[in-house]
Amino acid sequence: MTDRPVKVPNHLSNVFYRPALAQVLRVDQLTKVEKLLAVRLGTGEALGHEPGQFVQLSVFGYGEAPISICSSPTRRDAFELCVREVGTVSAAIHDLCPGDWIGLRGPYGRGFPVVEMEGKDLLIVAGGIGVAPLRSLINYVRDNRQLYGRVIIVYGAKNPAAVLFKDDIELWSQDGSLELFVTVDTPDETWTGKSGVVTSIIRNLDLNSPSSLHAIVVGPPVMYKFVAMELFHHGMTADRIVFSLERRFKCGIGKCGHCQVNDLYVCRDGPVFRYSELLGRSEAIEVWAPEEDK
Amino acid sequence: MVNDAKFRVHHLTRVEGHGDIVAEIRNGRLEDVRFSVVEAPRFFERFLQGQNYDEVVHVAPRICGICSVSHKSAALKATEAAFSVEVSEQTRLLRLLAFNGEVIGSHILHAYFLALPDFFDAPSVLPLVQTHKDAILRGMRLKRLGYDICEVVAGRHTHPVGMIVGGFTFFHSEANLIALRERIVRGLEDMKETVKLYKSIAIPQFERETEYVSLTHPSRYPFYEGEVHSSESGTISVADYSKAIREYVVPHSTAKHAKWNRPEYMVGALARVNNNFNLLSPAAQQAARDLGLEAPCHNPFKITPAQVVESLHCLEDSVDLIDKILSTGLNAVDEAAEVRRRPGVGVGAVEAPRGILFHEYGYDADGTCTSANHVIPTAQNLANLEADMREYVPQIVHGTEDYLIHQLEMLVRSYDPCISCSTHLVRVTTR
Amino acid sequence: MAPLMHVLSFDGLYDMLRKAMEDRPVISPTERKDQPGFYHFAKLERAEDFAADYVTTTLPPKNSFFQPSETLFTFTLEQPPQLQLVSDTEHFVLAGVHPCDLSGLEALDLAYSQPPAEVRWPSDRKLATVVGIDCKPDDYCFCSSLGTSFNREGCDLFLTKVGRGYLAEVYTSAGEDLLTKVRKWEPAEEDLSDAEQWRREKIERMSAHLDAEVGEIADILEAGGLSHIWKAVAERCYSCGSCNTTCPACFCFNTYDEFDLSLKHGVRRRTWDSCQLLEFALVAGRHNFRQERWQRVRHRWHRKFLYLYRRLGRAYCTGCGRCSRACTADINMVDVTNRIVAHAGKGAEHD
Amino acid sequence: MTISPKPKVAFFDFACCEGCQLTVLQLDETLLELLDHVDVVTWREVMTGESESYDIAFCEGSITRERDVERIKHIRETAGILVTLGSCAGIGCHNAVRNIWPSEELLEDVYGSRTVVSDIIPARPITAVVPVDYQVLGCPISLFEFVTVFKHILTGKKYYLPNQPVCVECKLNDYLCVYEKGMICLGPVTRCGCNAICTSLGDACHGCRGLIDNANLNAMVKVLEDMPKLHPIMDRVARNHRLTREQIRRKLAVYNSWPELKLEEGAAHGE
Ligand SMILES: Cc1cc2nc3c(=O)[nH]c(=O)nc-3n(C[C@H](O)[C@H](O)[C@H](O)COP(=O)(O)OP(=O)(O)OC[C@H]3O[C@@H](n4cnc5c(N)ncnc54)[C@H](O)[C@@H]3O)c2cc1C
Ligand code: SF4
Ligand code: SF4
Ligand code: SF4
Repeated sequence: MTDRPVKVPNHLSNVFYRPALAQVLRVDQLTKVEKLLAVRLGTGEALGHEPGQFVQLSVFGYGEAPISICSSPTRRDAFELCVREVGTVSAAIHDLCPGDWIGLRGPYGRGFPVVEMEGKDLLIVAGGIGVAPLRSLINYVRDNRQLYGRVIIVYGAKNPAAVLFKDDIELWSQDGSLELFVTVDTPDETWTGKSGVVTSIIRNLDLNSPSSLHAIVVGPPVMYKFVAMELFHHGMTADRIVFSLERRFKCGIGKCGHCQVNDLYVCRDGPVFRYSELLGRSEAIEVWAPEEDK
Repeated sequence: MVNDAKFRVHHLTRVEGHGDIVAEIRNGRLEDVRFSVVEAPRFFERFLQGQNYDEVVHVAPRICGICSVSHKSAALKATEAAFSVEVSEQTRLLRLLAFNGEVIGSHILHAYFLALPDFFDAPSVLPLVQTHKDAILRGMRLKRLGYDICEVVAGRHTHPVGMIVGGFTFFHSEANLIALRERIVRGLEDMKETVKLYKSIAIPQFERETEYVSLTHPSRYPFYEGEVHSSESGTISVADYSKAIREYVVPHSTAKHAKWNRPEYMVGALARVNNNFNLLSPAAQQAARDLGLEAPCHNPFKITPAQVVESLHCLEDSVDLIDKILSTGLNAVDEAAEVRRRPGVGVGAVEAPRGILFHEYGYDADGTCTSANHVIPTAQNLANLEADMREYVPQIVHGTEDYLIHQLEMLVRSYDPCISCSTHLVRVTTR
Repeated sequence: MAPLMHVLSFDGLYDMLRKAMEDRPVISPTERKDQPGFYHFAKLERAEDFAADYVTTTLPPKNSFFQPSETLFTFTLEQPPQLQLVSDTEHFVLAGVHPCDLSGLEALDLAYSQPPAEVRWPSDRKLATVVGIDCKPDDYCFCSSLGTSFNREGCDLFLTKVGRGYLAEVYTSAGEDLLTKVRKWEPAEEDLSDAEQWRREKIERMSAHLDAEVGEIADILEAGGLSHIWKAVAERCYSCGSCNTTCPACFCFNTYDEFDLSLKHGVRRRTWDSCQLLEFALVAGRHNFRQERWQRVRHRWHRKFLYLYRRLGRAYCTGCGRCSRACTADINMVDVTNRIVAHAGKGAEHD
Repeated sequence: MTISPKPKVAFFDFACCEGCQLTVLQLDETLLELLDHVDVVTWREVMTGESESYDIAFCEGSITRERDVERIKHIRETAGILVTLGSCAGIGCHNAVRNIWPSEELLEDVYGSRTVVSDIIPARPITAVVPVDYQVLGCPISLFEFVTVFKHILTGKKYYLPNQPVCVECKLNDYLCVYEKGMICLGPVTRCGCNAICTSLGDACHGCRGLIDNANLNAMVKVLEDMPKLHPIMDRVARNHRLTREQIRRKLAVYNSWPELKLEEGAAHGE
């Protein structure tokens, strides 16, 4: 992917850390812990983001959190954010109602290499909430379908109730140009789709020309290593595997230091990285996780 | 008229700590009345042993959040006595000042926020915020002033941090003392209003003569220093306190009771005023007379007015103390005397807001505590309080039961009992 | 090109400060009121309180531009909310900055100006006129190893003590302005040689040295194989962060929101943060990317001598020694770095 | 996003010095502002009258008797939000120091053969008996933290106790480290949140807010034992206070006796 300087639209380049205002248009409860928000900037302008970028979202009084933009830049009237409730800011986001005002900084970060991947086959792997930024990519690809080759989507969720974007999935599954696999770790009686972890699906994929394939993987920290191993089995190389990392961000512009992975600032140099950039960086993929996650 | 009644006021409110009033009346006659302390014991004397002296004086004030400057002072004096540490005159004056701050804070808290609702028939101070806003704000100002005196001198009010064996951990500033003096002078106006307020309040008439125990001093109204005095038998030295004061266990209370010459004695503001009337400032003496407090006064309901009188005295005395400190120039650099640890035992006696308080510690050559004993004011008052209740009930038994309970509650509250302290009246001997 | 120079008398320095204090605050090293013999940067009350001979301060002068805890903006909870930027607008003089600390300011200038640049820091920097002053080292200083001993970058005026007062090197017109109406002389030969002598002594007296150039240290760190050293350091490290919070070249921060008592308005604040603290790299799900103490210790050294060195072309250490002085566990920047260098010298294996 | 209508607030106390409640009263006008948002229905130290229903319970003190266990469980069931006030309630404070002796022995010491209290159990914090929603620590509480927590409750924000040592607050406030004055400070292993009040007054930190997670106690022992080898400043510390390992343990135990303090804990590099 090209290392061009991060492009920050003027109206949001406020690096006094004062956010711009934006208004919530719609709130949908997607699952028990995830909500989808449609948001429009107070100025009415389009956000001007790339798939894979994020915004620093403020709920005043509660703080700021990085949230991926999960709508495609090709849809310009408003943009969407999918938020899982895990802590202070995300809980406050969940309390928002249509009409409420929030603060936004961004879009920030390096998104998916959509230009570089043009003409290539794509394998898109999503785990859990990782599907949010990938939805932006998938819908972008659908809107520019002629620019890309084969598109395979593998999405894993914990259980049927945790599957996000069911409406989109419905559309994707009807789109004959996409190969879609949705799998859950623990199925229930209502579930008719696949079950098992994403790696088992990937293992069984028929990737006839892995040399023209790009893999884009977003999921929980513990997932990356295992997915990469499967991809290597298929003969893929690290420079064509792309990950999006999650760290703590306080500034979003490579100043506060919280997101550092060795020498990289996830917020500024990423969050999207080629796996080849991360190899040899000991803090990228190996993480300490609480007992219950291991 | 209450003929037959048996009641227990469970966890008396607006006092510090947990105590129950238990009374039994049969055929209009009092069978039994007790003030039962149900606070859980915390075993300070036990776990202080084995601690280094600096931790001992750090933890000792945690016996009580309301009079922690008193506990700290007593612990410091005991420890300094054990190690023969002489503190500088400036340190002494500053400690006297901090002590005044605590007395003011504690007395005002009681006079305005705990006792006052009784006189206005309110369940707490909260409704009074609406109905008597001026008075409550005045109370807040005065309490704050008392606490701020502690804060300027000792760092903070509750569990003061700046006071250590030998002196202080930080340097005082002249500017702060001057600013404080100005505020105290202004506070005197509020204090005069307070005297007026209490003059307008009808205090129940009830008298019972008893033995009054407090510190006494040749020239100063004694809070921080002095010898031990009984209205019955005269003055003894602090070191001899344990020969005179006897503690004993009663079954209904986790606090021990105490006696000296009589089966019971009173400590606290009224005992101090009775024993040291002439040492009060002239204005405070006048206020005492205005409030119907000529020594000796035998009405335990007058404890609260006596606290008002003492608060006035402390404010005036604080101005004098600051003037004295400033007149010789504040030595802002070296305020801690050197401590040489050595084996020994020391007793520290002070007049906490609720009465005379003793701390006694033994240390070994390393400065490790080997024995500890605390004699707490409220515990010393318990026997006297019960004697008062026994005598008072027959005088009020003609009223309704509610009235009777309310009067007993007022009586107990008037002692301003500090129950969380009182459960530490325990003695531990080291094995 | 040699800067324009003047000589001030000892009183002339006070005159200069007094004049400056007439129209703006002067921040300078002063003796601590709470503990004589120790110094900190504080607002100067009287020109005579200027501590010309201080060795070091607990906190570096960066706190004049980026306070340890500061308000970024205020907000109301109206719909839409009203946001009000809070930033300094008052011009001030920062006097008495040692060469290493000037280098610290420069380090932060560089870091904060990387795109997307932050506006806060440079806008505060523009408010200050900076007066440097030369110093003598103590046992912790090792600026000569970082090449900051004679740094003049980022100051408007620089003073060196000479026999009859101070030699003043003028770097900007703002620096020159400080000296208008102050009695000054042309520097004589003797003044210049006094200053030269001072600088010579400064280097001679420096007892602590890194045993390798920064570039070599970066290579050694990059090569790795040092985890036993990190673990040994971590054995006694408290992860208290004092090494970061006292460092002139550290610039990490945290932000959080706070309501006022009405619960209708509030502020967003930011405070200094430290990568040595346990939760610095904690994210949702309690994943911690540097959970282990030794990883955090390693991160500190890497950041100072490798990551930012490669990225920005300079070490993020100025040799001021503050971290070593502040560390109650006596973890010393020079000792540990030299252990690493010594280990590499022995032909370390890679891990 | 505030809880509405006005939540009902109750204050309760267990074994302690009641200094925390008293500290709350020191808020004066600020307290009145806070109380605007709530109704106080039970506060024994301040008011007569008691309510059986409340939304937010503030509890101070340690659990030291069987009957306290029942009482706190009842409060937990009644209150929607349970907040502990102070270190007695949060970490056991010095109340727990006595746990190393059997209760019978302690009672015998105090009351002789007469049983005045019979249901004494090892002293423990409220947090060890029931789950709590918010904590304010300190001996006494930090008022700043109390106000912060109060605001968090009213705005439905979770409050994480700061998990950093006191040193951070010393530095952010530009206080001189008391080791420089020859004193031993427990700040490097103690949870901040007090805004370094003791060190601001030139006293050492005695550890009243308890240990941070992952406190490096080994380092503390090592550092205090080898003081003379350390910085020049440590000479003075060493002269004033050479401490043995046991003395270091006792010093740390003053506030950290629940559960029993073990110096081996707090693994060296954080595994
Ligand atoms: C580039 C990027 C994109 C992202 N995109 C999305 C997205 O699209 N949707 C989404 O939902 N999330 C996304 N995230 C994650 C999201 O930013 C975090 O979940 C969010 O910042 C959490 O903030 P919070 O205030 O809600 O949680 P916090 O209150 O910060 O809590 C987060 C977690 O940490 C724990 N925690 C926090 N502080 C402490 C403490 N002091 N002590 C102990 N535990 C603590 C909490 O228990 C909780 O588990 C993204 C992150 C990144 C970096
Ligand atoms: S100052 Fe010392 S103990 Fe504290 S984090 Fe830094 S190296 Fe560790
Ligand atoms: S790392 Fe240490 S020596 Fe280097 S600049 Fe920072 S505080 Fe100074
Ligand atoms: S005084 Fe104590 S808490 Fe403060 S920096 Fe020093 S060791 Fe840490």
